[in-house]
Amino acid sequence: MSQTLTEDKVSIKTWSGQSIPRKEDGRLVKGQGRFADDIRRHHEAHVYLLRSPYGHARIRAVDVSAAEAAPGVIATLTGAEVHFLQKPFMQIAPLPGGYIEDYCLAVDKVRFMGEPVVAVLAETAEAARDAADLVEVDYEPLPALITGEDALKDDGPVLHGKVGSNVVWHGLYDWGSIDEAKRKADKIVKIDRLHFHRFTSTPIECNAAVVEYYPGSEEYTIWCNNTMPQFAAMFMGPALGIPTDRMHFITQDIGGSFGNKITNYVYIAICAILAKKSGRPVRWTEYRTDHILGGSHGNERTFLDIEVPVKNDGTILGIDARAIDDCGAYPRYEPLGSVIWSQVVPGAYQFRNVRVDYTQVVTNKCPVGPNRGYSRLQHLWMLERVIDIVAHELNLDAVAIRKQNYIQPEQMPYETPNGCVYDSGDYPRCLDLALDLIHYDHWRQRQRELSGTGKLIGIGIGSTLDSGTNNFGQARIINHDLPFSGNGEVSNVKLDLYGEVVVTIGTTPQGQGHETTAAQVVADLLGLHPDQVRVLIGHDNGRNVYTGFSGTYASQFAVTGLGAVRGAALKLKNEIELLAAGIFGAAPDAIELVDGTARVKGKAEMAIPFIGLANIVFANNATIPDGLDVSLNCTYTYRPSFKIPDVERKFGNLTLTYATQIHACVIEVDEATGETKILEYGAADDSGTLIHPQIVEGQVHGAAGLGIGAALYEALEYDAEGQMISPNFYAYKAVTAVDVPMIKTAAIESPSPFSPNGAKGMGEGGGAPLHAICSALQDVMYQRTRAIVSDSYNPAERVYRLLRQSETANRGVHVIENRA
Amino acid sequence: MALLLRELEYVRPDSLEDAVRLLSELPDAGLLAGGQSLINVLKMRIGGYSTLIDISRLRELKAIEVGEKSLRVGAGVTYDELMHSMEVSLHRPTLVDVVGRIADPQVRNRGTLGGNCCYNDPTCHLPPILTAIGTVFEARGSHGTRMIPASEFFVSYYQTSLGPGEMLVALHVPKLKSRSGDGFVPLSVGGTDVLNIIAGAATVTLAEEGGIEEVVIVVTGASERPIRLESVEEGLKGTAGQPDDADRAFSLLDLALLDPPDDVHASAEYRRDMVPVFTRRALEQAMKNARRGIHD
Amino acid sequence: MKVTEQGQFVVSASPDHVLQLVTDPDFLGKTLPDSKGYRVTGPASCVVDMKVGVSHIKGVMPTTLTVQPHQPGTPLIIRVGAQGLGSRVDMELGFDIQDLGHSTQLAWTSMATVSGVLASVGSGLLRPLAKRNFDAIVSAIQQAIEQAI
Amino acid sequence: MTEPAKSKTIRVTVDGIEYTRDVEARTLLVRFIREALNHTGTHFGCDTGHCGSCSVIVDGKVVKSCMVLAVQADGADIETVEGLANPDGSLHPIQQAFSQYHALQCGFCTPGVLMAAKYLLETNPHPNEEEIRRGIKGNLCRCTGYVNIVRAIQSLANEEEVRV
Repeated sequence: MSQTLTEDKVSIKTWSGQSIPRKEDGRLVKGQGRFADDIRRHHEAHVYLLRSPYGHARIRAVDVSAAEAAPGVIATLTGAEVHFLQKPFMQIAPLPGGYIEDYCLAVDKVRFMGEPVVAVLAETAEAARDAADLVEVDYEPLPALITGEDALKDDGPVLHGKVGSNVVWHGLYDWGSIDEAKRKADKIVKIDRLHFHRFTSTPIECNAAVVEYYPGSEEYTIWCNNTMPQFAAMFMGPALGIPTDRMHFITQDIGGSFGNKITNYVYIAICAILAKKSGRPVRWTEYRTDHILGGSHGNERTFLDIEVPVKNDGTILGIDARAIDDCGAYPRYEPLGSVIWSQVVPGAYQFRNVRVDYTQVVTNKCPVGPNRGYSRLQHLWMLERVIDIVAHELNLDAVAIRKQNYIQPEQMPYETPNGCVYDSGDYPRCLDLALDLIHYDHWRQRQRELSGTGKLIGIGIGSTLDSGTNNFGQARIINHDLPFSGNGEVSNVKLDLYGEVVVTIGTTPQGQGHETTAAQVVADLLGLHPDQVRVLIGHDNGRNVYTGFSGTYASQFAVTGLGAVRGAALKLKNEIELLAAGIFGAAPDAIELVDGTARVKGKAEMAIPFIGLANIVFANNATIPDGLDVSLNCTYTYRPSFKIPDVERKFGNLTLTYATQIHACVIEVDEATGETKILEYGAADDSGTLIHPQIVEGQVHGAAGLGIGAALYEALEYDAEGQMISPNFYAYKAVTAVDVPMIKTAAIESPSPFSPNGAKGMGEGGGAPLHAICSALQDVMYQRTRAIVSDSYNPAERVYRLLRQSETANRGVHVIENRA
Repeated sequence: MALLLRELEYVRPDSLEDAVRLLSELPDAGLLAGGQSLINVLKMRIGGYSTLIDISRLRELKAIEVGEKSLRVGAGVTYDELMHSMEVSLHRPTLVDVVGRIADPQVRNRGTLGGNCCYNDPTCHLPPILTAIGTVFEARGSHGTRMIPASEFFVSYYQTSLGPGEMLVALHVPKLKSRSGDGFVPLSVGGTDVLNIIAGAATVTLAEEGGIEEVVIVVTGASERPIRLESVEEGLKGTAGQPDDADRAFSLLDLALLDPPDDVHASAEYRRDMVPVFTRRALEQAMKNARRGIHD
Repeated sequence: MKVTEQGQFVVSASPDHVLQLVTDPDFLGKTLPDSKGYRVTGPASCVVDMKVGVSHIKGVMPTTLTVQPHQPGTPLIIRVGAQGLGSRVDMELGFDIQDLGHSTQLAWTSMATVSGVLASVGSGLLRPLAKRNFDAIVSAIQQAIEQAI
Repeated sequence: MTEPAKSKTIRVTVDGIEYTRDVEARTLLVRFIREALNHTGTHFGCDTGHCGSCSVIVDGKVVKSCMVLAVQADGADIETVEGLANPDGSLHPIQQAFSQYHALQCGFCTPGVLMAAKYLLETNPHPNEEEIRRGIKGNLCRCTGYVNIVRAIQSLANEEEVRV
């Protein structure tokens, strides 16, 4: 639907900043989206993966003879073959963690339940699964390693023998002087243990791929839903001996990722090997149980021996803690995630002394990967737990202690103890907005009135930062040899032969509305309606522009993606103006672009439609003004102004923008059962300049919904033998429409001084609901047993136990008076 | 698990008689009604049958008839059909409420009463309430029809007393007597009625002066089958059913009766603790409903 | 999912006779209940096609029994491994054989680990069923010993 | 009467078009729709009947097509998301409302949610918020927190006369 605008309308408004209908919606509501499993190729064959029933076992023998003889079977692939055909995937960790060998199928040993052991390729998906039932694998079960803490014990199993221990990576982060802070403090609050549980965002579309090998050019075409394809290429290429430019990744519509689809390259590699082996297009469909068993989990993290020096007035001076991060059986995107928490070291707070002794370990569980709020939410959750516990132990108000310790708006831009720069924001104001949304005063009053009646009301706050646009240079903090620095995105904006403006970007949107917001930006610069701007869908490195970091992750599109689009559109605008100026004999700055035409300002008759300009350059090119060199095909690479961090001090700016998310909630707890009901939920966000407020609000809703689920219902659990006991939606209780309340939102706009358009990356939400709900539960516990909410997952049973914890039990918290 | 089932045979008989005959003649045959549990078992390839006998369209299994003392509800009636049955809402309204809570509209549009009972998963809604209200199950096999009281029908996890070749054809649900009321309160995962950790069900009949004349209290999820809390029932009989009475009666709860499972959703200990909570809530609901009858 | 059980029974036979029976793969193969048949695969091993399950959840799991070399004075260990229904069962059955003069007491322990689909489907619900299966196995062995005497 | 068989010829009407196909007895309706008919608008997001992405309307009743065998749908009239819009391509009011209220992000669960919403409004034209939430509780969405889905359906529920 194209619309002609009057001059007045154009001059008084910009498309950016308006919630126009999304361009994506037309096809998606009609079921015309094209998702990875919708791709069909002539003569395709189907893969089924036989997966390990054990958490940890040696593979003594694999017999595929019966499977290969089964009807319709084309080929099988075993770990023994993979051992010859594949080099281990690159490891991000330095040695000895870097000795870990990760293959696309288990070689010799299985290290998590659900690890693929044998791939069967057959004419139909059913035949492949039928034949997989005939594969015989002789396993020798081994003791399983389930917790991060156990992984560090000397007497337990070692998962990857060559490493010599279960440690992937260890780093001491030490900024300011925590020892001096402890000396200066009036009190030290000690918390024995906090545990951040394992969960995942479970995008409703599971992983899927169709891989076709064309021997003529030795090229692999990969239709898939990987959300960071060049990262996948970087892992797959060297491992499979394929030049990365022979891997043609194509993504179109993607049914959610939340980071989870970044590591599906392991499965794509299986398809690539089979495609070459069989000469057939290979189609792989992952089902939910496969996805929960072997897709990608969020990091589980345990914080031990936390010490918080505080002043009597509630001023927090610093934090000292040990952290053990459990990345599952193979560190696939890890330990890169291990440094990402250091983007938000002090959270929203002013304290400047931080020491975190950080260790990442492997266990017999599914490998982790990026998951909405990746690695920052664990750390931010720990900080928010600390704030509430300190407030309660010192008998201070949970709101007041936050406002007192928050970084104040006049301190922006603010350099954190580790050299990150918070660009802008007003945390106290966001908190006030969030409290207004939940009718804070009313509920505090109600809480007092209900005291002693058996009704339990809790009020909680979660303050988080959504750090966006990541400096990959921080990878060097883990591994000095990693040649990463900075970040970027590229876009091409061209005027096509028929006068259509066409935009390509390297990103892999999964609902964030890139087509719409890119069109808004281009429409504003080129004097068009967004409907007149065509934005090509998805990543296609065989046809479109891309960078090494192209993709959709780490809350960056509004900055990197739109920064690239803006740069390319400005270049095209300049070319159009030059061309029109040449045609009309006017100065370039006398040209204006209105409604698909270029014209001389104030001279309505001196106008040429875009199709006319395109015609001059692409068809009628003898008429081009002399000496003019224009292509109408403009590419721009946006680079944020990052520097390489100081790897020894672990110091430097790791992120470009910091959106704020302050959430607040009111809960009611059923004392008899421990069931939690959310009565009010409010989220105040500051994402800088808003390009499309409705999309931003939608991201806030979504992050809140997932966080509420994680806080109360969703946990990936393993038993002591390494059996996953929540491998499907029966046991992994993804939140439904009746679990999530009507989330209220408010927004302020503190433009980022560092991004081209004042926007900030957002969308991850920093796990704010986990913080807010735990905070509210803590508020409840302090009315009863003073039990500490020490776990991020609080289903009814755990709340029930906390409500019944003996008041004389060790609460795991001690307040030490500092006599020094 | 995947959406890929093992090869199987399918037959859709035209009559109940044929269905019963096929069930006894075919080796390893199973009945497919709504399929809302069975199809998941087939997807997991952890069993199932080599032949499915589709009974979902048999008219004989769809009827709801009103008798003198009870309703005869066909085993093939779907939750959705039951929810919209005037007969059931008039004579045993609690069933309309209970099935209206099961899972979601999609499941209610296909899932059947018979399927729910024959699957007899302890997380199901119907076994406890049907036990509490004294439902009798009508089974048909090659040797004819037999009537099985609920207390004997539900045997253990996933097991009923139906014999080989026997099929559930109808449920005989007693009509609600005057001064009576039912209650059903589950503790479900996330509070959303998809999967019940435990469920309490109760039915009470009050004497004219308002005291408890008859009471049945049932719980599922506390052991391998729906069980009655007989000691509590005894303690309640003849009382006014006031909170003090309930306190006294529940103090008689025989914990030895309980042998709850321990799984990802809840520990055995928590389930045990929740038994008095949810059965009592069910009792209170039943009392409220019974008293409403009196005041009306 | 781990299921452990223990118990004991007394049979009126000599310890040597009992030991001879329970180390005989043919005796074990024909004794196990609910089987569709068995074959002896070696001097100390057999494979039994066990019918397992309940209601809809059911199937046949080929089950390998291997009698471990026995040291006098220590419990006799039989390793059991079953595979099927997307799952595995690994079990160690131990028999401590005590001479009571005119009879023999067998104190038994079973430690079973269920892995795979079955373990994750309904561990809480399947546990009692698994226990019932083990009980059936032990009582079948007890009866078979009595009958063999 | 018919005899047990591994496959069967079925006749179904999908979005107004009648199809006759041979189908294996083991084939789920969702796979029949997607693979045999290549109507890829109907999705699946789980393997246990929880996510509702595969929801279609069979003879007037919304069902999860991963919980029904294709042979069971013999003779049925099936409506999928692909038949919602008008023949001229203009959107159905529910589709319109979903776009207007930003009730979809990635759009993957949307086909199933739309069918559940259509059924809800057909059977209860003026649902309140609680009824809306219960009406779509068989459909998982991981992007929206359900907020805007509920709002979109509310916008239709509040209309005097709902045109569905």
